[in-house]
Amino acid sequence: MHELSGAEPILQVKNLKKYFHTPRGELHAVDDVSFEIQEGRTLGVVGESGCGKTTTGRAILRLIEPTSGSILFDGMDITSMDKHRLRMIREKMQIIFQDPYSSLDPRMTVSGIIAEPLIIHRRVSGKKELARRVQKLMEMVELEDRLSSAYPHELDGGRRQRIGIARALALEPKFIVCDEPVSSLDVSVQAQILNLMQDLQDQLGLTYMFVTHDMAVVKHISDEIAVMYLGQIIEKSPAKELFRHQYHPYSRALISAIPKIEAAGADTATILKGEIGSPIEPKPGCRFAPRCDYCIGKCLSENPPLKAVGPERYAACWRAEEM
Amino acid sequence: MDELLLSIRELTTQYITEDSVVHAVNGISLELKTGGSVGLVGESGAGKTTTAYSIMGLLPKLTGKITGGSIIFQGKDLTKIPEDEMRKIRGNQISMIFQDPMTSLNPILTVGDQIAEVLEIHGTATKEEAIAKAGDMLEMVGIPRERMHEYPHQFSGGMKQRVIIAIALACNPKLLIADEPTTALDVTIQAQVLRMIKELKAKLNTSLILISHNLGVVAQVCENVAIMYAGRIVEYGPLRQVFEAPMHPYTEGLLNSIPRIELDKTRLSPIRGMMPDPSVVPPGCIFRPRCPYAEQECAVRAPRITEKSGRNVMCLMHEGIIANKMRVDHA
Amino acid sequence: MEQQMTSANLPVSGISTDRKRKSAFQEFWRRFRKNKLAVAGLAVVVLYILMAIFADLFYSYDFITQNQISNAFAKPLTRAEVDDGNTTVQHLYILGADNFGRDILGRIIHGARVSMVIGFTTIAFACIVGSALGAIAGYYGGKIESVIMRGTDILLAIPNILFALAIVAALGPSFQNLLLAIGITSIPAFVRLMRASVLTVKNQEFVEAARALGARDFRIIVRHIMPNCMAPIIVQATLGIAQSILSATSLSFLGLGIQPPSPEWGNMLSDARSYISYAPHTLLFPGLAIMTVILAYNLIGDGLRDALDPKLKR
Amino acid sequence: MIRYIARRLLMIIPVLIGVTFIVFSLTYISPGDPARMILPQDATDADIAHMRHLMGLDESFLMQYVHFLFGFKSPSEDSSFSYKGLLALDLGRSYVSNRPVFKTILERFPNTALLSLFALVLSVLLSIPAGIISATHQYSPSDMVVSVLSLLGLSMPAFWLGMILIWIFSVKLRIFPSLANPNNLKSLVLPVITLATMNTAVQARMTRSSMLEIIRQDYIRTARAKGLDEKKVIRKHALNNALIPVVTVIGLQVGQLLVGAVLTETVFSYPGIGTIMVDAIQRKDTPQILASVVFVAIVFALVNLVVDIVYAFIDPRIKAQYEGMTKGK
Repeated sequence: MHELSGAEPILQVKNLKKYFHTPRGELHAVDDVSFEIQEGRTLGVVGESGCGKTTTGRAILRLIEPTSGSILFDGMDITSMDKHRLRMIREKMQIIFQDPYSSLDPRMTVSGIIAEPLIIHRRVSGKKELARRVQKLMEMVELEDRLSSAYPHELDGGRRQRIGIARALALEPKFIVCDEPVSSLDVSVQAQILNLMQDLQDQLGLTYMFVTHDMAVVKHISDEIAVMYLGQIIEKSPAKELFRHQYHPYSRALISAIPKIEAAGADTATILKGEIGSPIEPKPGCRFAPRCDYCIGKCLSENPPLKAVGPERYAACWRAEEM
Repeated sequence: MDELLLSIRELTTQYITEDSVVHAVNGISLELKTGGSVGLVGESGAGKTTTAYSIMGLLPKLTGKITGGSIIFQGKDLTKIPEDEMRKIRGNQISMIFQDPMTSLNPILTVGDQIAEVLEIHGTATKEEAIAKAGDMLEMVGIPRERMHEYPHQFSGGMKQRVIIAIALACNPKLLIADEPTTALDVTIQAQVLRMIKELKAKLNTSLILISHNLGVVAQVCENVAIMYAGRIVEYGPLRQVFEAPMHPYTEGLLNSIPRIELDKTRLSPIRGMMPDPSVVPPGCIFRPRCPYAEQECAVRAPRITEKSGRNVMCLMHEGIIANKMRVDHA
Repeated sequence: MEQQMTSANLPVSGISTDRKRKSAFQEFWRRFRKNKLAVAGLAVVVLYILMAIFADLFYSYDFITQNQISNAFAKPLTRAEVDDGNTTVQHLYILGADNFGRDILGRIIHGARVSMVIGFTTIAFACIVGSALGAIAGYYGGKIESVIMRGTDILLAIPNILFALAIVAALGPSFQNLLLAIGITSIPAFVRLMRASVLTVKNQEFVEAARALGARDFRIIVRHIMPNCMAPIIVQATLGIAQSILSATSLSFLGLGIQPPSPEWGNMLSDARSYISYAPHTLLFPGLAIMTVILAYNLIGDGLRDALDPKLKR
Repeated sequence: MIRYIARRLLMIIPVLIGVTFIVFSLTYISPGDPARMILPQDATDADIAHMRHLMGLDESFLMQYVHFLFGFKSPSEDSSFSYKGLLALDLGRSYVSNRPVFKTILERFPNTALLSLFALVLSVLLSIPAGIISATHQYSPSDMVVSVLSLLGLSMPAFWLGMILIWIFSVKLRIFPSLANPNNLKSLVLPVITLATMNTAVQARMTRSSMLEIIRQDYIRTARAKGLDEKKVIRKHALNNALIPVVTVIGLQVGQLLVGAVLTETVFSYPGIGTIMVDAIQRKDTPQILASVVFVAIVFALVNLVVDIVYAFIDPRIKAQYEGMTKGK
């Protein structure tokens, strides 16, 4: 229905919150996050550990129940769906996991793993068709046919990640959450998988939400990037733009901290003081304030909202314009 | 100070198990001057960590074995000296930092005790002095000395790695081996730790072997770089030269594989195929099956180390046996 | 509905060749076989099972429960006349005779039947009940988990044989009550183990992946969680059988298990206790029988643990 | 720390209630009628009904459980039918000896405690060094010896071992007496060995596997990288960590010791709580059985409480986990 209008977002996330109860208090893993993704595009979600990027991804698929907020997929509100309708919608939304070692059932064969979604959703009516579909999927992710009866532990990380991708693609989804899909792979294999993912996006018109901590990877694969810090999006920008100029001091520090090959020996990193704070019952004010060199009085009392600071650019900082 | 501190010659290390022999390190040679630094770069299974363990004498007792070559450290061959003597060097003259700070500290001893311990072992201090010095070390790595009475679980990952660095540097070692010291850390914490390592290295005039799969990290810290592939150093030279104009097809492939923030690439050019099985050693060049420039000769003749304008490379193209098809300006 | 049936019955691994599926077992067997002691243990257990099944072929039940007072305490390898119904026949007491002149080897062989039945039935019961409870507790968590785990804590708070003792004391000593007592006391170990492994497996990403694919709870538990939790359960079941046999013989020894004149190893030892000084063979052989079978199960358990340990894989 | 102990104490209360409830239920459903047992063979139904009333047996199940916990005042003048309840350590009198059941238990318990304590000390002294040697010399002959011996120990029924020891050392060699009593230390040697064998085996295996696990940890590698010699690596870094799970096992082993004591005491005719129990069961002396099982369960629960507290002292992570929890509130 929406395929014709490219401007229509396929996914809209509004005021998403996910709090966990811990013995030490309420943990604000995701705290009021809103964004949308256009069909066929890639949103990169980047941040350091504990920033809530993974939780956001899982909450969108309701693998974790959101505390509040709404998630609209193709115009349908996922947050209020019952179990039955949720199972239906999962044909359209899938996930690829970080660890190709733990995301595949060690007691199933490669073909068994890829066939499972087709069986769950009764997409095929016989063994022959199932075999044919599995074979086609394996072809799609460039997995050798002879591996169909192998077990995951017999394969390397790259091939395992291909299985995970094939499994996610089996139901022909429109949208895929990619949770650090290349982080545990060696660089040469990582490049192979990134290329594969880009090819599949072009062929199948997929929409990606690409969650990662790797700035270079996120820049490479995304159209748009959201930077998260302690449960909130603090800057959102078209990918290439973000690396030219940052409106939020955290994004700036993050990008400057990436060790670059070109600048060998020349240490240009802006070193942030301290470490990431605790997401448990955060204090009022900007969450980044305690580490921020630009911190002013207002930062300690009021949390800045994410607001437009330029064309297609958003930042959550009281002093964004000065940056 | 330009004297030679460490000289590894034709080092070969194997893991021998019931079922197979894993050729982890296959005759590597490497030299390091006092105060110098070298980065060991490669993908998993390249033999980087095994090289470090061979130097430290920490190979697993039952399986790991140095089967050839020598490691000359300050005139002594570490592969020949008895364990007692090696123990006096370990932690004292050669120290090591490990990849995972979360598990590398003893959970039931305070961090102060763990730093003081290394000082006591090497007889540089009495108990009281050791504890006082442990506090100094903590301060040196940017942790308040009051925290020396706390246990590891009270520290974050970045802080633990600082404690481990404090342990490693407590005896002012001549050589520090850092094995993926920042891989488990976040980018901003990585930047803190890398800068600290660099500063302390300069201050204490320590030589450094930095092991990493991250080319950027090595680029930040090291003067020289050794690119490892399947237990061999396939290319060695001054870091900038190697990264700007790689001579070995693997180095080139590696540089082309990584997405870089400085370049607006829309597509990566990965190395095809996989790392070979380390328990099988085929004849010829080990990189041949994945090499875009390979010729028939590469399957039968093993390349030797060729020295060219201060750089070493292990490829038949540079021995003049096959034509050099690499463009120098890869980027 | 029909559509549902056909696709639900479709085996996931239908595509994979049987050759490969067999190889998973072969892989396990290859690892298990390396452990010579475990293989020896397996051989001993098989021997005992055969003995239990074919006990009547060697000695009739009547014969080994019938008193032959004249041959009391016959030494091993004694040949003596025994009363077989109406006639007297020559009989070789291979392991000697007990205080009633009954053939010790015969009683040991028939005793194997009792012990094997106890071992298998109690553990089968405990394993099914305990694993199911453990799986539910681990998978669903919350209140159900608290109830199950508190119940387990209570059962664990009474040392196991003591609890069995209390059950038998309350219900009276009989074979069924013995099975019940040992069965119940064996449950907590399985509950705890299953819960712990379910908790580990549940948080693995492949379970989350199945959920993301829209799989129902039942499918997730049966297809993904259970198969990955079986290794420790199998090991525990093996060791549990050893424990169960030991408990049964202990209770019988105390006069609270199998009642005389049924041939049971614990019983035999209980009788032998009064004659330690002049008929040590009545003490020695039944004890050896218990020890070998328990040792065998322990060896198999250790072997299974090593062969199934995922940490040792790759 | 005090809060932690208080919390642990609170946590054992529901367990104890559950235990007493189960044991009480068991006696409640047991087929024998205590009233009939006390009265002579020719008692009439009316006599029995009256006696049931006097003993409080005609009341509801729940009421009887309440009596069991908090005491029962018999309508009879004969005070022997009244008792103050479990909380006052009074569950009435034995049907057989007519003595207060807990009096007998408290008299005999020190004997069992003595035997168990000796066995515990012996097994700890043997098993921990054996387990360490075995683990640090994996696949060596000493490892083989320890492994084989511990497997044998694990497989030997205690009562059989006890009798074999009697046969060898009392009957054949005449070194130790075959009957044991708490006033003669020499007579305790055989029962202590009998009782300690299984525990030693279990603990040695546990220490070995725990040690092997710890030796593979990263922080052991850190310790070696410091230049520490192997002995110190084991003593200072590996051992303490490896003993944490072993301590738990020792706690659980106390339960096994109490069970083992039943068998061992029977074999050596030792006047402990085990023989009380066996006698009581054989004579269907319900109050005595009930009291003994509940008593042992309480002792077991308290021992495990102590173990948990010790645990928190050895492992700072556990202490912190708890302190973190209270801080948040």
